[in-house]
Amino acid sequence: MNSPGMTSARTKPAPLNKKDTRETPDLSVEIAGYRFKNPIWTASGTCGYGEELDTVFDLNRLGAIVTKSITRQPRPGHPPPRCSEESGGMLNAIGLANVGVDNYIAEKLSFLDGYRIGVIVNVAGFSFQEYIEVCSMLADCPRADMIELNISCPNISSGGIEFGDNAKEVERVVSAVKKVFPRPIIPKLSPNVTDIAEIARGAEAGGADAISLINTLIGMTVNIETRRPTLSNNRGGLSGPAIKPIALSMVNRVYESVRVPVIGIGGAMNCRDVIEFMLCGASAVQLGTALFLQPDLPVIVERELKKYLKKQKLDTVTELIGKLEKY
Amino acid sequence: MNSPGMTSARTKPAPLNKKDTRETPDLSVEIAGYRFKNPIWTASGTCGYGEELDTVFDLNRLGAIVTKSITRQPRPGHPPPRCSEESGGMLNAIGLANVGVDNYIAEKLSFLDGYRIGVIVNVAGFSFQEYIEVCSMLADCPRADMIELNISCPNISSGGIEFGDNAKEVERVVSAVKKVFPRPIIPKLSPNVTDIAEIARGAEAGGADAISLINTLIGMTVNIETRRPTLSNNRGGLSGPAIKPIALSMVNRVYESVRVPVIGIGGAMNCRDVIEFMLCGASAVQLGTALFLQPDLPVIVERELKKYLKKQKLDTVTELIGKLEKY
Amino acid sequence: MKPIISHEVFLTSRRDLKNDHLLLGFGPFPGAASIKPGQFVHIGFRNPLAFYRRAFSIAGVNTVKREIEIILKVIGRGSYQLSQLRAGEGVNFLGPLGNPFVLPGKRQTALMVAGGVGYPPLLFLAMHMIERGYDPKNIVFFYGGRSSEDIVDRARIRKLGVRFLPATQNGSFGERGMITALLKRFLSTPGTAGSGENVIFACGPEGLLEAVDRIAAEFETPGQLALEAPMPCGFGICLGCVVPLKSGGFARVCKEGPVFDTGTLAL
Amino acid sequence: MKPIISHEVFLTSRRDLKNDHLLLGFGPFPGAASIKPGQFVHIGFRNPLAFYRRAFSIAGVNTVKREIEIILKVIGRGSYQLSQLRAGEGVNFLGPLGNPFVLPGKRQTALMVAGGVGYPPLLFLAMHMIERGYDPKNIVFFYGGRSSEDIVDRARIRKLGVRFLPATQNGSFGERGMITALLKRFLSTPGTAGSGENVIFACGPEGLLEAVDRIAAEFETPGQLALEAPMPCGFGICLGCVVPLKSGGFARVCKEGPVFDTGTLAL
Ligand SMILES: Cc1cc2nc3c(=O)[nH]c(=O)nc-3n(C[C@H](O)[C@H](O)[C@H](O)COP(=O)(O)OP(=O)(O)OC[C@H]3O[C@@H](n4cnc5c(N)ncnc54)[C@H](O)[C@@H]3O)c2cc1C
Ligand SMILES: Cc1cc2nc3c(=O)[nH]c(=O)nc-3n(C[C@H](O)[C@H](O)[C@H](O)COP(=O)(O)OP(=O)(O)OC[C@H]3O[C@@H](n4cnc5c(N)ncnc54)[C@H](O)[C@@H]3O)c2cc1C
Ligand SMILES: Cc1cc2nc3c(=O)[nH]c(=O)nc-3n(C[C@H](O)[C@H](O)[C@H](O)COP(=O)(O)O)c2cc1C
Ligand SMILES: Cc1cc2nc3c(=O)[nH]c(=O)nc-3n(C[C@H](O)[C@H](O)[C@H](O)COP(=O)(O)O)c2cc1C
Ligand code: FES
Ligand code: FES
Repeated sequence: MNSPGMTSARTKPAPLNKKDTRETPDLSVEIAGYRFKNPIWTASGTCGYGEELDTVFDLNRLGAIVTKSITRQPRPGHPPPRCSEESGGMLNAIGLANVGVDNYIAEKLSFLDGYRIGVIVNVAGFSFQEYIEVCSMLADCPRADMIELNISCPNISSGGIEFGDNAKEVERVVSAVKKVFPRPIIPKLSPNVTDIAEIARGAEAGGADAISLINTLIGMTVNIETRRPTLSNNRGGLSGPAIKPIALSMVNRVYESVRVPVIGIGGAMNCRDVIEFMLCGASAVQLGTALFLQPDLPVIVERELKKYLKKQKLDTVTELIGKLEKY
Repeated sequence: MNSPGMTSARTKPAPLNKKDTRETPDLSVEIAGYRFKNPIWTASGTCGYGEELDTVFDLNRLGAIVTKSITRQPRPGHPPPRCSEESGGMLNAIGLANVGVDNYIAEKLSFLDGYRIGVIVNVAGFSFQEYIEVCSMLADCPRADMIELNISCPNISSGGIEFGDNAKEVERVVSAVKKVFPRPIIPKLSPNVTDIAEIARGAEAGGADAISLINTLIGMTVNIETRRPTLSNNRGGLSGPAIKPIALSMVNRVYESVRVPVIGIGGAMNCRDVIEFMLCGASAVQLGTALFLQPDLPVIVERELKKYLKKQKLDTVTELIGKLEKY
Repeated sequence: MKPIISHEVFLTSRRDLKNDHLLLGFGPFPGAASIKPGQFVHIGFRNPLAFYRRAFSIAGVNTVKREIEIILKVIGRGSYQLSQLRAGEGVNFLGPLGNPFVLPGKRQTALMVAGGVGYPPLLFLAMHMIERGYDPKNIVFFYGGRSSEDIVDRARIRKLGVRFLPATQNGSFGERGMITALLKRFLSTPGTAGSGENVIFACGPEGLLEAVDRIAAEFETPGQLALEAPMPCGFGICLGCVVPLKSGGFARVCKEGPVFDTGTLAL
Repeated sequence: MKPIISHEVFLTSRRDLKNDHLLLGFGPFPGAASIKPGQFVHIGFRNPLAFYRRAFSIAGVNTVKREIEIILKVIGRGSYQLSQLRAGEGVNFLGPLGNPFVLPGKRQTALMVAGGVGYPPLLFLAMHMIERGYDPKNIVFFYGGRSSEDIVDRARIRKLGVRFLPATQNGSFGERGMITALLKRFLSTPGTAGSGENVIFACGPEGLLEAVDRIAAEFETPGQLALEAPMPCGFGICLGCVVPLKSGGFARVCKEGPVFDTGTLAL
């Protein structure tokens, strides 16, 4: 595996005999046969394609970046207002605005070439065909270390029901893209379901190498002066600290329901939150909305995570994963 | 109908020829053939059986009180910690602590006798039989104007899946209690489902006279020092302003999917929020967690609601219901 | 049921005690005169930094000015926000809430056992008793902390004329060791208890209350414990602040407490 | 890409302008010297009352003291929290962000059109130009509001020596009517425009910007509009602050703006 900053473990995990030369505490985590220098990632749609964030801190400090969802064709996204400020969070209906996979490969992916971080390309689609096309185009891009599959998209051909709402559909789409993309696939689950564990098992059955969750919760608010929704799309996705308890609960459910690694997402605002996610079972944690408020948060979390591990006398961050002591 | 403070409309709505003597703006709303003096209700589990709240403000100011869930037998509830403070809300796992229906009828319901407000008795159960038993015991209590059916309870006999997770189950339990309770039944929906509209249609098919939503969202948080969940029950229900956008979206979905009135619940903290719920389709709004922070909130909302209606030159609060202008 | 007063009050005085402790006065509070030691107020802010209100024991009342005092240690969001209040700024007081301490007989010796920031309700209790003609010599004020820093407000305690028995875990002030060890030694030493029987009043961290509960049983001494618990509502409607009872079931700290008799709780 | 500075700064000065307007100075800000009119800072609080940061146009810089000034009107949570800051208290500045105004030619006449609390970046623009040797007489400062109250900071504007043309909707100060009507009349009156061509710079409510955009087209006058939009991030990563373009698609107000040429936006 030739992506800089990561050690392939397709054949077998890289020999860890250099353990003594590693920093203590060791923040690195292994996911789907790859070693990431730390479990602090950025979430799709909250870090663009990386350029802007790199002006705030050196992206090399990240374990991985998950880039904004891309689709087959460029999409302008929804008209404004696209976002609305809420108690403890925000609603967004950006509308999957993105440059399209061609431009992404030509212009955006190359920007990340020089960085020694994991590059996880988030892919969205409105049909099976679209997912397959985009993923197969990425197959030949070595810098696309993994794909995160955004399945919180309406499946146009099945009447607009979201892919992520149904375990069988999730299994089908995951196994389809597994055939065209040779590296790990991480389906990203929607929280707007009755039984997240069932969906996760569907993803695993389809061949998911890891599972990330949660995407945003469907929400709406109203401007009582104009009587209109606060978003042009009427509904949007709720993110931020408001959803953290929901995310933690779902991460823990999924951790207990599948064998593949889990990536935690949802309202993490500081190092304590990252630790909560890891204790609930996350092998890595994506910072999302928090980046809007504190763009250099990943660097701060890295520093505080080391402090916490030292205080807890733990040598490696992996000792946190799933170590919740339930009642 | 002999409950004080309300006009029965079982036969036909009370003649409204006294309209001119009504206050302007008129806050009264009609739901399931009953007229409530205003749409400001208190939510089950957040106002006890009414006694404590009555020491803060005169309960007669309410449109209705929805009392704490009762079950067949008294329940002590879960051991502490039962609640945890979160960003923009709280988690609770009280564990349906209640005095049991016998004591409820003997001691608690009578306290509300003198009040000219709607009394809605929230009933929970762990089996069909339990719901039916409790509801039929309440049939003979005229002060129990309506029953709100808390279907966010695990159905022990079907392996613990919640009643509220499945439209068919909801239909079954609603139609069963309709047979034993002669007055309106309001199923209270759980938000932890893929398709709230489907559940609502199930409730309507079962004969629901109105539908209330939402109950709390399942969540969990962790104390990173002790590595234990913050609740003895591990998981709990998230309430408060954090969930308001989710609640509004679901209320609006249900409003558009059924013909019976909808009662909005979830994170309403002030008059603006109450108006948002009504614009989304709620005929009444229950104040829940907000009562912990500001116990006299109902009185304040009543005053501000009148002001808003005057400013908007509306004669009656019913003109708000569902008047959202979607994009 | 007694009415719960929800009342806008304003910061009227502020004194920095050491080690991040603050004494804050608020008024006007119409019900001030009827407040009893052990009761608390649940404080709400217009723009709260935290979600819940925050409960504080009443640490004193000025019935003439109709003011209430609280003593707090700055720990997290709620206490920080209080510490940032400026003179004249308002907060909402819900209270007085909870059941007060039951006063001892005039000839009994009151053994007050304070741990850290648990001392304010006991200080109020001592002042209250003395105002009502109790002999300060019949009050023994045990006050424990980790180090000298934790034992604040010493001058006011001494001024009361009570017997002041501090202890710190590192020995930097008073006796070295746990305050409960000192209590135990006191109860074991014949003669020290004064003429009457003893009654224990305790407030402090969980460990302290547990130990006092055990000691009270061991020495067959009646006692009252003032508990703390996270309080979503503070006045009995949420059932969120419960503590398990020895007799089974639970009691609400805010409503059946915060003062409980020793021997009744399953600590 | 230029680095975005995330920097703790402290309140150094505060002046109450009338009608709930405040002038606040913050420092030290290392990059102060290179800041240009039209740019803004995105302000974060340690314990924010609102969820988003809040964006404020830079209203002036003191390059010697390395301080930045903003002018705000107290409206909701964010501006309220700023108004409550005490001298020496810190906030986080993310910035300078956004693209500045493009300065006019020295012989052009700058028609600055300010609506309400849109005046700060234009005031800064005028000061900046004058410092750089522009003739104040070539600056016309249109400043509109509902009533006299809304036209704050008059003394500073007058002191610049620019032509000051205020208008209020109720006629209580300056001309009666919309400021854009005044602009239109100005452009229609032969001779008033001075020797060179005109360039319009506008900042204010949506209606004002729309009107200016139309007027600029009508009089074939180049112009620049400084926009506002709710800004979740302020530096281009969320795509939340977009404005539709005439050419189709959207532009980010925080990144491609906040200054846009007239004629480019689908307002
Ligand atoms: C009846 C009663 C009387 C009190 N009297 C005083 C007093 O006189 N002086 C004083 O300084 N403090 C007192 N406290 C504690 C006080 O309410 C706050 O918990 C304390 O100030 C820390 O809050 P914070 O917001 O600063 O810290 P944070 O750490 O931000 O908040 C405390 C958090 O911990 C939870 N919590 C955990 N354990 C407790 C506990 N034992 N009590 C309350 N909350 C807890 C709270 O729900 C909250 O979420 C009292 C508490 C109660 C219940
Ligand atoms: C580039 C830029 C420059 C600005 N410069 C100034 C300035 O110099 N002086 C000044 O007083 N204000 C300025 N503002 C507006 C300022 O950011 C705040 O919106 C304003 O202070 C009100 O915020 P609040 O929290 O007090 O009010 P609130 O009503 O509590 O919050 C405003 C809310 O409305 C939303 N919103 C709706 N319309 C807008 C809008 N047009 N701009 C921003 N937010 C909006 C916000 O997202 C937020 O949720 C500027 C805004 C931007 C984007
Ligand atoms: C403005 C915005 C845009 C987003 N865009 C995407 C996206 O394109 N694809 C995706 O999978 N998730 C997207 N998300 C969801 C986030 O990646 C994340 O799952 C969610 O916000 C919850 O995490 P948070 O609370 O930490 O933000 C977006 C979120 C926000 C706030
Ligand atoms: C402490 C607590 C206890 C509750 N108990 C019940 C209950 O017994 N039965 C029920 O149907 N809902 C119960 N609820 C849910 C509320 O009635 C309401 O549906 C939910 O809290 C969302 O509204 P809110 O955000 O306004 O609180 C409880 C909520 C809280 C916070
Ligand atoms: S805090 Fe709500 S019952 Fe005690
Ligand atoms: S505010 Fe996020 S892109 Fe402009």
